[in-house]
Amino acid sequence: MIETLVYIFAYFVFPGILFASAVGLLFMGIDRKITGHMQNRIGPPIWQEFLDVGKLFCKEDVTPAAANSFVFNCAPLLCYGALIAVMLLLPINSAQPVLTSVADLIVIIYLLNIPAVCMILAGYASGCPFGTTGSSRYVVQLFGYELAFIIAAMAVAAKAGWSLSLSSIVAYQAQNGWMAFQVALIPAAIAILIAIQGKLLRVPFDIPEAESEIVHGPQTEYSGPKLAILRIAYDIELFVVAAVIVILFFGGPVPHTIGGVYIPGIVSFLIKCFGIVVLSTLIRNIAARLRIDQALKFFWTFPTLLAAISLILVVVI
Amino acid sequence: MPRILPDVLKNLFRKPATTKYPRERRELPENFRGKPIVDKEKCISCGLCAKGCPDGAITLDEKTKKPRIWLGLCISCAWCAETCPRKAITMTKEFELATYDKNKAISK
Amino acid sequence: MKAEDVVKLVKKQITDVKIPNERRVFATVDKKNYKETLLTLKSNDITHLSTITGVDTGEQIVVIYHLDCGDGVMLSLKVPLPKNDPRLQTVTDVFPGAILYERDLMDMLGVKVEGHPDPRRIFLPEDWPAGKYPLRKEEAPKKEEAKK
Amino acid sequence: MTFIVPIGPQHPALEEPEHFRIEVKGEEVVDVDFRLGYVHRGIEKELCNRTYAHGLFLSQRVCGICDDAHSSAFTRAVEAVAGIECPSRARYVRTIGIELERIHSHLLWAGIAAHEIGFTTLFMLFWRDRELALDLRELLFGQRIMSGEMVLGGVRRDITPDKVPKILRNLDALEKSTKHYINVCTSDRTVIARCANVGVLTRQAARELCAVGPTARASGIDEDVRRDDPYAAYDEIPFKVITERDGDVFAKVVVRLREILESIHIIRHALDAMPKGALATRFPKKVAPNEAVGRVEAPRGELFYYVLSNGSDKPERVRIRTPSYANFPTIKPMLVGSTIAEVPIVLASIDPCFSCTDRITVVDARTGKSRIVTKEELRRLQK
Repeated sequence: MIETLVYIFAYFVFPGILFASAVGLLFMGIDRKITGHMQNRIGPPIWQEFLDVGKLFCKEDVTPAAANSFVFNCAPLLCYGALIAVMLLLPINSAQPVLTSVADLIVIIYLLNIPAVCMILAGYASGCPFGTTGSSRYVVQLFGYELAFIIAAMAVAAKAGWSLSLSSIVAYQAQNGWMAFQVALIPAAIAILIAIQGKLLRVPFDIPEAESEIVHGPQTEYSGPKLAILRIAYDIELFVVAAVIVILFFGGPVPHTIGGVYIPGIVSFLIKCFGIVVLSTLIRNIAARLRIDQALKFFWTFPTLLAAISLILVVVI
Repeated sequence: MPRILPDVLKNLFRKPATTKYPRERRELPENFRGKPIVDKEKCISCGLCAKGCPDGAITLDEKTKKPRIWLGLCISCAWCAETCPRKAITMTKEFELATYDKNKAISK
Repeated sequence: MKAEDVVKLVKKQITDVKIPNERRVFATVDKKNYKETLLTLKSNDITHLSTITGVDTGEQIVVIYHLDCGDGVMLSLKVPLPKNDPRLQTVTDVFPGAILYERDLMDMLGVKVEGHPDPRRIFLPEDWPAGKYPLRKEEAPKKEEAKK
Repeated sequence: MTFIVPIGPQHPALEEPEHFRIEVKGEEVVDVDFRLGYVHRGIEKELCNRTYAHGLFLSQRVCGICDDAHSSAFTRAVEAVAGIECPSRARYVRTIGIELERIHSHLLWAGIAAHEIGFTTLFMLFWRDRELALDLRELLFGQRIMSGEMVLGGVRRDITPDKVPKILRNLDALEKSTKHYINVCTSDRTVIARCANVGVLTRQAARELCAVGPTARASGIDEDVRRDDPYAAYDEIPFKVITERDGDVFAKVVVRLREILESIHIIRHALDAMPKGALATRFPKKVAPNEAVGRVEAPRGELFYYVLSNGSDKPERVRIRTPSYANFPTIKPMLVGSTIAEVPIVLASIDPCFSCTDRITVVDARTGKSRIVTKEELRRLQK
């Protein structure tokens, strides 16, 4: 009985819905504030995302006539559910995730792809030309960044003694230093940082949602609560993908004691995630959006090569 | 290394170029053309402004024969202020003229 | 290309030439040979057709071709057309850029331009009554509606 | 199977209403057809219904951005019809007004182009520096955009010496940041990737379709009304006409940014070579029957006015041909063959000003068959 109560608490409050949404929206709010200052303007207050999402929940919920209503309606929910599932499987405050020994790296990578697939389905189901064009671009981009992402993750798994479970990776990093500082894995770290720029649809690669060409891509026809869920899902994805990178490369939730001050695991984890989000914001503000063919060519040459090099280095040495 | 990078990082520590408009106001130069106002005493109701106005926004009041400017039509070109022999019409610095009531949109 | 030698080029076809200043030439050309005039001008590499103006002078419609003949000289060729049946051949084969100005003529003044590649209505809405042409003289502008 | 992607009339990439039907096979644009006329106000008919002085205020409002260009073209045409010569000091003040407007119009376009290719930081920085030019116009003429500076026969407000230091300070800041932006745009790999050899307009096509302004100059056509047919004070101010060769979007960006530097140079020269003298001459009420052509180099290209007077105080016929109207046919050769991603940036590259064009609009259709795609057909195609 206690076990289910702990699970329900974990699902709804701590690493689950409440915590993930709050941190995701907060990170996105800070991201928008930093973008504002980088563009020499004041920028919205940090809690702006909460206000936006709140407003969207009060708006009317419209399903276009031409849309295939079943897929159109349940895509956002599926996307949101998958991300919350990933939150439960990640070792957040200690080396042990909430659902112990159930999931490993492959499941995480698979769950991280569900939001992308949902968005593609939503685009095709929305029946508007912008949606269809946006979805076809998203499919092409999906193949682009996924390759680099998976190879880099495999390199880390190989380095941590061919084990796919996250807790063992965290444990490995606890003994002999962060993965990113291993010489063999530096190219993989760079590759995965570029890959998440594509995964999170950030500017150099926000081609599926190019607002100057196809309005909002797959999300054009969404409004009201459905759009709010999609927004929260996107913000959580921002936090979750940063979390995966921190676990794989930057040591995960390891408590430190710096200068006599004891920093619990969860705080250092959040700081490191925040660092990655800020880095992604910086890249977002210094580049223009690429075309889909240029993006694909870029993804399959530069990051994939780096990731492969580090994989070979790890396997050979 | 993209050449915009130093620019972006410097911006982080620069004072933002934007101001919080309704609370902080920017001071306007002295010959700014905002809402025209009519000084009843100086006006000799010669009607030059009503004839000269490109949009016909100025009509003379029936009884008092003083100009009435309907701000819905006025393009604040300051033509009336220039052609007025007594300089009765002057341009203020007021540019927020939105109202809910059509009758208020008249510069008496 | 000074104003005088532009006039010399097409001396034969044009009548009542006016040169108000050294960079403006106004000339009238007859409906029958306005096309060859344009062809001879084009052969002397005057390729920039600034625009085509239509003027309804009450009893006839004058179509004016404004050509920029290099270093600022502007030749305006006037082609008078009868009011009841204004008809012209297209010049898009000589000046491809004229595809738009001719559609504007057709819409605004009702000048029939034969051989135009795409004689669709240009900016009046599709349901604009066929016979009415806004820039004609008889289309009086609507009265000033009463103000405040 | 080709399907139609409708862009507009309401679309975030377009700051004014116009409707484009892009026929697409996959991502590749097969054909372009656009339908305008959403902001058509019949200004030409209205101008014949107003006196010359009131017509000037209306002609300023043909375009929301280049109002000085329209008023200088209208005044040039009407003064030629009436045979009036405006005093030299007024010509210099007009030149300064026109060049300030060219600066803020080019910066506005550069910001929108940066937004089209997704470079929001550059978009914000361009528009931040545009404020410098707008502050100058507000200081000198009273309002940022609708300066209403020119009147028939001269200028309404003088540029007093106490304003000159502020002007020079803003101009120096503008010059420094424009030079910096030219370096950024020419060196940034993502900008080059998005703009280089995109929407190429060959020199021969530009000459044949009578393109004007920066669009033509980017394809190597060395034409500029300020130098060929000088008006205001351009015959006394030396300046270079900037041309590029390869005619793609990247060349248009560079041409416009370097034209800003030229404009700054012109304003500085005009400021210190400004003669003393009267500001305006009397303009007669009635004008003898005559006709005249007024040509001006607006920020987007050659602006053309033709005025026919009939002796009364109202013009008989006024013909306005705006630069965007001339540049519109060039969209077709530029767009066919490119991809959807390039459509907004190529459309923006000719800096279309639809309020200008719509007073007379333009539709360029595929040659041969002309069909109107009905609503149902569009819907069916989208399935």
